[in-house]
Amino acid sequence: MTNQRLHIQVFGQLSEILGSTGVDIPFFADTNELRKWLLTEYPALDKLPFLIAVDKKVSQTSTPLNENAVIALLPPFSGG
Amino acid sequence: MTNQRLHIQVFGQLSEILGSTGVDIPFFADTNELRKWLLTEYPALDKLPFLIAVDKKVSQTSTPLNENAVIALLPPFSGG
Amino acid sequence: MEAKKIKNIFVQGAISPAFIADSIAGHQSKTTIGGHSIFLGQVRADMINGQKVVGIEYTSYVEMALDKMQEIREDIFAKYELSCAHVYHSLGMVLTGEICLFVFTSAPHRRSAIDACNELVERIKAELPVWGKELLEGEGHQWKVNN
Amino acid sequence: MEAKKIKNIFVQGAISPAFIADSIAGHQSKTTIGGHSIFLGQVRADMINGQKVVGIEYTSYVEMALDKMQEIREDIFAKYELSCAHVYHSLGMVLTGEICLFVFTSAPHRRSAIDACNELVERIKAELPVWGKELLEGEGHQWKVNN
Repeated sequence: MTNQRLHIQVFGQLSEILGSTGVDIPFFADTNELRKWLLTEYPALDKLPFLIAVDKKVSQTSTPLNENAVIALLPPFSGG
Repeated sequence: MTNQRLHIQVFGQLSEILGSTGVDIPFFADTNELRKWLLTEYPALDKLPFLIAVDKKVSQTSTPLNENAVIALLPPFSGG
Repeated sequence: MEAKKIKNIFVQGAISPAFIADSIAGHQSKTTIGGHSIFLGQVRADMINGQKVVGIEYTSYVEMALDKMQEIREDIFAKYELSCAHVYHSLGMVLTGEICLFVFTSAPHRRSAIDACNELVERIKAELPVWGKELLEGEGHQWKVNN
Repeated sequence: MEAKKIKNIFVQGAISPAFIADSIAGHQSKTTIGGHSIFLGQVRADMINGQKVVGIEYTSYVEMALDKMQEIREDIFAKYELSCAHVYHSLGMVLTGEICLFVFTSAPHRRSAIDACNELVERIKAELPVWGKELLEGEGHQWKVNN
């Protein structure tokens, strides 16, 4: 299990904070764990509320993750 | 005073009922009197609610008239 | 803000998509505008007692309509933070599928533009002395009723 | 009614008035339509800390946005009696004064067209994963915030 990794896509202002539009990170079992790790790894994230999408749906509570999950970090939307 | 006449403009469906887009009629002192006379003279008006405009304003209650008043009969509006 | 000069709103016949495009393009130099709201009235081919409507012939008590429109404009500009507002209504014949009413509001923020456009449309239909005569296929007509 | 096929809503760069005119003209053969409601978003030249916005660069999580838009469309068609609904959103650079969002609804009666357009605009702004980067005169940028 420890060989598993997660790939996350990073959008908008978050790509400036993480320095990339996509990062490979250690595996976490759910989005709560993932969020906790991200806030530790990138303290600047604390200033910007963000959503985590799993398989193109916004994770409302904690969503279980697997290695094939399509994960994306979404800053506040500002279309239109 | 009996020489005085009123000229009224007639719009929309009312011009079909009155047979003209403008008619000269006897003088009446206010729009209530005018309305009463019109309903007697043109019984078909009873079927169609209509407004009387005096000097380009809809008469809400009874409006006094004079020979120079610009009077118009307006059937229900259907613009747009 | 708007001058007090009475604006004409009436155009002969249908309002073309090209005219609408020109109106939109004319607002691209106004860079304080953030949103436009547009309403277009289009003539429907309703069936009336088995006969199809082929067009509507519009007439108006023009002098009174323009006075009333001016009053409505002033109310709308007092009530909403607008950059501009334009109204065009057809007179004469408009065929089914053609556009007979074009209401166009612009504002820094969408809420004002949308609410003002909506209120303009409702007031135009309720308060302007304009009449539509629905012409039927073959022959005959019926006077349009707003609701 | 609409097919389930996912429609693209994104266009590269600004939406032109001519494109809008063509969309309107394309609906004149649909003679059951009585009213169209259109919302246009236009890029404002806001001042941000003394620097003027010269344009907005839009990006999106496209696959997710199109799924979400399809969900919104289905909700709107279930809720309102509509003839059709079209949404176009810019990606990439849109200069101030140019149009970045075009929402277009049509219905037999105006109330449905207007309410559906309004609800589409609100949901697009709140729910679509799209981001605007406001580019400032000289240099620098700020990320747009919706409200």
